[in-house]
Amino acid sequence: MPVWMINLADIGWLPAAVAAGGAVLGMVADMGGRVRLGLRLVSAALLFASLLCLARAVVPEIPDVSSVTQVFDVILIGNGFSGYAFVIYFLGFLSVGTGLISVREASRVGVAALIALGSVAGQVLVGAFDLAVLFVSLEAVALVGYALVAAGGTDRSDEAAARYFVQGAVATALTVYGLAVVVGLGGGGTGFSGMLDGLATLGPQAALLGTMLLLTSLAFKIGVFPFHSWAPDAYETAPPAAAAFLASGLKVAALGAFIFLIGRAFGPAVLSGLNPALADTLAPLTVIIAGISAASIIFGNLVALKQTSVSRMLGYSGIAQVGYALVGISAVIPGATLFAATYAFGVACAFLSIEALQSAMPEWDGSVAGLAGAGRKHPVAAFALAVSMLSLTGIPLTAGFWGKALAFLGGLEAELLWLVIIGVVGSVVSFGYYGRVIRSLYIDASQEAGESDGEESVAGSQSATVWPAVVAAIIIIAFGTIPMVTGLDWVSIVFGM
Amino acid sequence: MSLDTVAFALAAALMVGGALGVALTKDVMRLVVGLGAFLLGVAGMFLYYGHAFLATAQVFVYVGGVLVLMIFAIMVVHRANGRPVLEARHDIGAAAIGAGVSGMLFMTLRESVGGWLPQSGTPGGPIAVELLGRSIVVFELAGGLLLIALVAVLVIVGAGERR
Amino acid sequence: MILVLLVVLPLLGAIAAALSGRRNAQLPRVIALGTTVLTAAVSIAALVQLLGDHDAMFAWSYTGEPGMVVFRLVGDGLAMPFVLLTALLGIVAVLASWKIDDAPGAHHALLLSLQAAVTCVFLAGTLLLFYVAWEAVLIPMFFLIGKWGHENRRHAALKFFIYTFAGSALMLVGLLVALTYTGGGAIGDITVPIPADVQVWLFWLLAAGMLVKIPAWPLHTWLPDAHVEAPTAGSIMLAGVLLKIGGYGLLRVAIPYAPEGFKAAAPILAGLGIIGIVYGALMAFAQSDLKRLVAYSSVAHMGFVLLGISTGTALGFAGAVLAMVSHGLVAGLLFLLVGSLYERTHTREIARYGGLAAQVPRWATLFTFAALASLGLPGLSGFPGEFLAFIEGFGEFGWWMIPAGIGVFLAAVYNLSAVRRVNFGPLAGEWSSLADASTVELVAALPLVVAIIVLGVAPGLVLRLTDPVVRGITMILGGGS
Amino acid sequence: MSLLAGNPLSVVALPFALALLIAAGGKKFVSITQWLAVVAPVAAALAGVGVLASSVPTAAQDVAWLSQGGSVVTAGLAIDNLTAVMLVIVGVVATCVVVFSIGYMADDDARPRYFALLALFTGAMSMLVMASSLVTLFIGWELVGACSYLLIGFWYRKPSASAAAVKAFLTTRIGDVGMLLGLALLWRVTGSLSIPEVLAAAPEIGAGIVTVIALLLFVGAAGKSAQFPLHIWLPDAMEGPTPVSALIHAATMVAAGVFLVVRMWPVFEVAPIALDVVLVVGVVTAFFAATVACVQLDIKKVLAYSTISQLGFMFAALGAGATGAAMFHLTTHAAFKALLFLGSGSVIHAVETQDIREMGGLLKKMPVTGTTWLIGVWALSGLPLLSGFFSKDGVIASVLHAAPLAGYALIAASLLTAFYAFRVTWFVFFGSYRGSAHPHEGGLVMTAPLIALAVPAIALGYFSAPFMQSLGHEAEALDPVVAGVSVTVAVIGVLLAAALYRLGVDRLETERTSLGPVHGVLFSAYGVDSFVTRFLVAPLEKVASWFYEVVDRKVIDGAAEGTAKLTMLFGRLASGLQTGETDVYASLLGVGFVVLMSIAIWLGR
Amino acid sequence: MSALVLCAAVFGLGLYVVLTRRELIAVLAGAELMLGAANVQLVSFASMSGVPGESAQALALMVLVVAAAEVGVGMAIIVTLSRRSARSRTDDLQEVNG
Repeated sequence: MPVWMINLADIGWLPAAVAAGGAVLGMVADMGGRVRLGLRLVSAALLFASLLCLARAVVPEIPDVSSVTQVFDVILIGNGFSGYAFVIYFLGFLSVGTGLISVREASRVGVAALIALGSVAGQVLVGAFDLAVLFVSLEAVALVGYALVAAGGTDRSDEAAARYFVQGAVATALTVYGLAVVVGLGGGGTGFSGMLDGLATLGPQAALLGTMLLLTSLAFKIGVFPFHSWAPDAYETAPPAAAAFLASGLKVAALGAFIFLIGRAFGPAVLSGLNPALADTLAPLTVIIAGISAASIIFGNLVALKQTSVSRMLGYSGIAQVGYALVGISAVIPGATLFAATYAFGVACAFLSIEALQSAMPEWDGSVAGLAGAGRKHPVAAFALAVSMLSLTGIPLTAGFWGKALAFLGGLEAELLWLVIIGVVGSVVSFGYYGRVIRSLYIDASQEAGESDGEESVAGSQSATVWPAVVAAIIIIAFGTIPMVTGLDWVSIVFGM
Repeated sequence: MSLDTVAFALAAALMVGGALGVALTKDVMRLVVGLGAFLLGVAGMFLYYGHAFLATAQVFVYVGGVLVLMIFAIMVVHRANGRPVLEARHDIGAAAIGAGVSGMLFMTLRESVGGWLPQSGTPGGPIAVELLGRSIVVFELAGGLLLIALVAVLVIVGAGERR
Repeated sequence: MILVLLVVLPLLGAIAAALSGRRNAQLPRVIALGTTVLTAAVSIAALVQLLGDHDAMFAWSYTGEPGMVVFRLVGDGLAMPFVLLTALLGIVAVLASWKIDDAPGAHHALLLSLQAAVTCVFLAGTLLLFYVAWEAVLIPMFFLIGKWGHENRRHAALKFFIYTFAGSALMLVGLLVALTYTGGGAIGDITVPIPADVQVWLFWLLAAGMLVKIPAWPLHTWLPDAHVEAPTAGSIMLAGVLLKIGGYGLLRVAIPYAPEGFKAAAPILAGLGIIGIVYGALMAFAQSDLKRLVAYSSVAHMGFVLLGISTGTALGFAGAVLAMVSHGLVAGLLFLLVGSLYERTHTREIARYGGLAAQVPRWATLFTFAALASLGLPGLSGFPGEFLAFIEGFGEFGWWMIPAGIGVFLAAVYNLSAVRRVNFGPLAGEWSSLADASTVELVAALPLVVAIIVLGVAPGLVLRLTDPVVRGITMILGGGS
Repeated sequence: MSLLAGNPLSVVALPFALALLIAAGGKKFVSITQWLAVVAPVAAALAGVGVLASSVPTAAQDVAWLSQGGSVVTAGLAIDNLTAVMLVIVGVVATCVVVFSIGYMADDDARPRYFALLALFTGAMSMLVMASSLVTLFIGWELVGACSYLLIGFWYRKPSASAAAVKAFLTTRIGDVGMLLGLALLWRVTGSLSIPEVLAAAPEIGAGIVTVIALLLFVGAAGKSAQFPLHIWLPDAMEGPTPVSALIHAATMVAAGVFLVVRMWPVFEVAPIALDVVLVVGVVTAFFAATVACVQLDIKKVLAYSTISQLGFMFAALGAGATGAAMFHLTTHAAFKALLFLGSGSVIHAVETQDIREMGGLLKKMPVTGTTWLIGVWALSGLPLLSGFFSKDGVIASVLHAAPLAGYALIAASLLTAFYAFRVTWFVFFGSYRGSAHPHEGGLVMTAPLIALAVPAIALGYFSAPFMQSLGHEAEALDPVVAGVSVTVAVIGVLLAAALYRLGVDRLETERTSLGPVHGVLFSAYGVDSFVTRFLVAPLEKVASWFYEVVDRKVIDGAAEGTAKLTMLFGRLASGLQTGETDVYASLLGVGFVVLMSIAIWLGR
Repeated sequence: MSALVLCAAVFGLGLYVVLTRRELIAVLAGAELMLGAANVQLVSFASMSGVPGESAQALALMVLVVAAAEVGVGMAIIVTLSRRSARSRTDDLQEVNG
């Protein structure tokens, strides 16, 4: 076993430190007025952090270093957590990579720093193995969320940020109350293992209340049906690059925590082994989660159909997509995890290409109809947006398909056929609005140029910000087609759950 | 009625009085006073449970910091049109939801909570050992969170176009 | 290895055509033609290889690490006739779109990728690859209808996509359920048979996508809209090949994985088939738009396919395969002719035509020939398939064949009334200067005509190929005749 | 001879090849290739004669046409005596018709298509006749129908011709569907479609089923042989060129129905009820068609209805169980009816009209046509010494024995036959010429076939004994009583026609007034045709368009589009939740938590 | 039991304030009420079930810090909102919806 591989196996906090360091350095450069340098610093740090995590995820397990190396109640490496971390850091890198044109000059580096710090908080959130750590990182992620929405700098973004904040505050209060019940009343300490024993001592209803409160807090952050109200406004008004990270990076982190906490810790598969008595007191959880998932799929898809603005439509489709993730949550195979990753790349690619299109077509009002003919004028950005739309629908040859297939397979393993069918019908309805975007990109004639503009100069005003969208699109297609040949064992490598 | 219960009752009264003040007043200053009273009540509670450091932290952070911040905010927000009259849409729906949530909490936790008399807690060992020992990570993370809050405020305030 | 070539070759052609489309209009056409001819040659070589080692099924799969093998191509007797049909229609489609001048590069690229996707469906060896290829077919078709279609192509393209996607989504659930039970994922090796009670609803899930694609009676309304709006080449591929993956899917996936479910569902399927036959013929008779008429005739023909499959007997399946291959040829020829006429007259209104036989004799003869083949005249390819479906249908369902007989009669009604209204009678004034079919179109039509006659006279060619596989299916169904 | 008789496949393949050659030849070589069209029927006749001479049936050349997983549908050809007789009939008549058409169609510009179709028809007819499996028979059956469709609609510019062609194909198609059902029932019951096996298994099939099979086969026969009610297409089929009518609508295709019943006789034998139906239909058609023929003014329409009537006779004979008499009458009828049609062809060719009111006195101007026509009419009416007398006598005798009432009807029909036959003869060939053209005899190529056909019309009667032996029946002697009655009836018919003629041509006009309403009914063939168009064809269009507009567009498509609109509507409703008010958002959080918690508790109780 | 009643009641009251107050600052105050009540509840439950004093205190301290940070960010949002578009009442904040 080469030396570098052993060291790599135990990188622990290195990626987080690199990212945080990059953020601080960026801020310093910004103070000196060097905005471009600041941005480059932050994105370089994020890139390095993500590559570290990817390397750690791909490197085979080393027997003596336990797969779950717990560093102060936070699992940073090993079976899947580094895979998650890679996704979060890489998406942060892509968001910052766009140069955050849509954010005002003054706070551009600030937003970049926030994204970097947000990624750190996200990694910790995913790896949290202790309720206190979970709570603090969750709130850190929430704060980053408020700031990213407010970074839009328009009256509308302020309004959306205010509403998002109010709801966040109420959710935090609920979370604290949850802590009070689970840690306080249970008395088992904040670690997950202690928590479970503590819950066992509680009466059935109290245990249910505790877990439900924790579930609500996480459910709010991932934007599932009853707690979704903030998502559409936030995505519509936030600057597209910031929204890209908000919708993908932070949501994946919250989803990872949700899956690990609710799916695994309280999930039937694990719990029945550890503590059968608690397992059947918490049995209603799986039904609640299935209910939430169905409600979000139905609500998200239906309302998205009505939207005219692309970002707002993506907001609603985000609600539906999280619904799909919850379908396979309590199954053994990493269905929900893989779905979270593929969804993140899909929605990130969408927002990044919107960012590129917005900077290339300033007069575009963000509406679907406004995109008419964009396929001809800005082929690269349009291609990325089309790929993201296909991936979000779950059309084969895109990564989205494998995510959905495995999520539904998980759902079937959990005997939830009715939910899988709702999910499938939902993804069919989803082509109603995703397809409309593709149709207006490629098929509709652009109004002012008219059908006969013929082969206009293909280059068009191709701004520098389009390369992140392209990178994301390429990854989507790569992870869509490679499994066709090699089969799905790459999933177990990256997401070893 | 031992001394402890009197202390508990005092702190509780302070909390409830302050909360009601916040909920019902029409005048903004009375709202701030109410909030101050509530926070003092909370500090009292911490004292009652024997967490002296916590009570002092509460007083410093909240009563000192947050209230002053709030006053500044009120002054900034209502600079133009004098002292605003605070109205509130007291509708039944909101009351129902509030009562529903608290009722739900109460009903579910009723069994697993002991007798009426509040037991005073044990002060426990030095907090620094705990903070820098077992939950060092949480401590660091709190620091990180504050950094994030700082950057966030900078971004939020700095982001808007200058009118 | 030859199978991979069959799928990869058109893809390479598509990429080449797309790139060359930038420079000039003629190059992509030549590349497309070259690729399709080459693919046809390769498919014939595959046929020879299949016949060589006396019908043994030969498969190719990526021998990567264990895990769930996804990419596995299987070429056997059931798939080969369809692969050959696709190759032939690929050539015809390219020839039919010879005069496309609006972005020819992209047009031919999409055509070739469509052909690659369809061939991949027929050769798919695993459940997941079958589904992936099934969906991949939708994307090029969506753009073909959307970009090069006629008046309200936007609506038709989206409707086509969502309608078929809804069906195939349910099929995905079925496939996943099958996957959870059999684990292997490779089509055919059902190690642990699926419990009977599951099979009942599993069959309907699996068949959902296929019934939309065939199209079975109530799920057919997307077909006329898609056909009327699609460009000629698109229509040829849509009618010629896309409708077949439904029937093929039933034989290859739905029945082997849920035989009990199939037995329970057979009467309903037969009912849908018979209604389809009568309904399609009635609708075709009522049409005033030529392309819509041919579209509804496809519904009628595929009604026979469904009837054949629902009989559950070896000859019934053989009849279904024959009917599918023959419909591919006949519908391909009909759409080629209607398309070429539309390109010159820019109208599909039958009322405005009349007496074309005098003005365009070559076109008229081909059209009459196609109409006769379409009404199932013996000696042409339509008859054997429909005859087998009819007599086997009678064997299984008895007097329910009377409506099917009425459907056979109605088929003659709409076909001949179409020929009479278009070809015979006095020549309509406005077409006095109409040019006859161009040589490109004749060259495109020739292979189809020959194939229709050969298949009509000697259907044994196809039956010999499908015999081993059909025996296997009937074995699964409990040793049917 | 023996080569052709040896393998039947060549007899079928040769005409198809020739047809392809003629079509490929195109207009340039038509003058040469049209003679190739003669080779096809000659081959068929030689094959027939070969088998009859050696009286050794050729074994069946069977092939497994459709085989899959154990069950097999065989297809094959074989020649036995019955087939041989039919082959001779088809061969002789077709040869004469082709030779005649070379003259008749001399100035037509689409001759290659015409002769190719004729060759194709001969091939199809011989396949039908030589079939040793019901599948091959059905293929021949439909191909013959298709050729008749293409030939009737040969002059496609005339809308009435194309409409008649479609009508012919569709009506026969109804019969074919019935036959297909019969085949399917046979397949289910006996598990095979090869004729020998089916016939062997016929007795064991249950009485009920075998009757249904026989009836279904008879529906097919009735469709092809234009028996009531499926006869409406034959009069309209006269739109096609006259030689076509002579070949297809007089001698060969229409006789296929009779051939089918004779070929499948063992099935009919065990189904007495079916035979009664055949008898009744035959008699009704015979009488009914004869009445209509009496008032027709178009020479070909008269012959058309006469054919329907004579076929009625044959089916009546079959109904009475006398297959020999039926086949013998079929043979003689083929000869003299083809002769009459060709005669009418040469008349039309000369006077360019088909309306007998504009003809008259043609015997003098066209002696050969006139005399051969007289021979034909003489035989048709069953007057003594010619073939008609013997065959019709056999038929009437057998029907009288089986069902006296039916016999009397047939006698009445033969009276009418004689009447309309001679009515046409007097008005066309006697008196003075009323038309504007200047009629003259056609060339040798048109007169030779007339003479060639006259020979069998005369002589065939005397060969009834050897004919019967070849078909395996013993030859009954002539029944003097029946012969006497039928001769007197024929003579009465002739005299009546003469009386009518004596009153001169205006007599034809006054016919309408004198018969009054009866004339209208008869002229329009009892209104069956208008009934069908009004109550079957027109409603079909209305039903089809209603179905399309309402069921397809509104109901099914509406359902599909409707679900899309419904989901959009739900979308608008659900978006009401996003009002933008802060308190709504926050309360949703609270309410959400409370609801979920209560569900959890309710589930967990 | 009394601590539970107190905290649950104040928690509900805080939510009521959030839902009914129309000024954002008052809404923020309501959120503070809820957080404070929850914190007290945490401490009271910890002492009741014998959780070692110092870990309860540490956790409560963390909650306190988080709540303070949140108020800070909330104030920032409210101030910029009122400064930039002179809106600080919830019913003028209904532009983004649908």
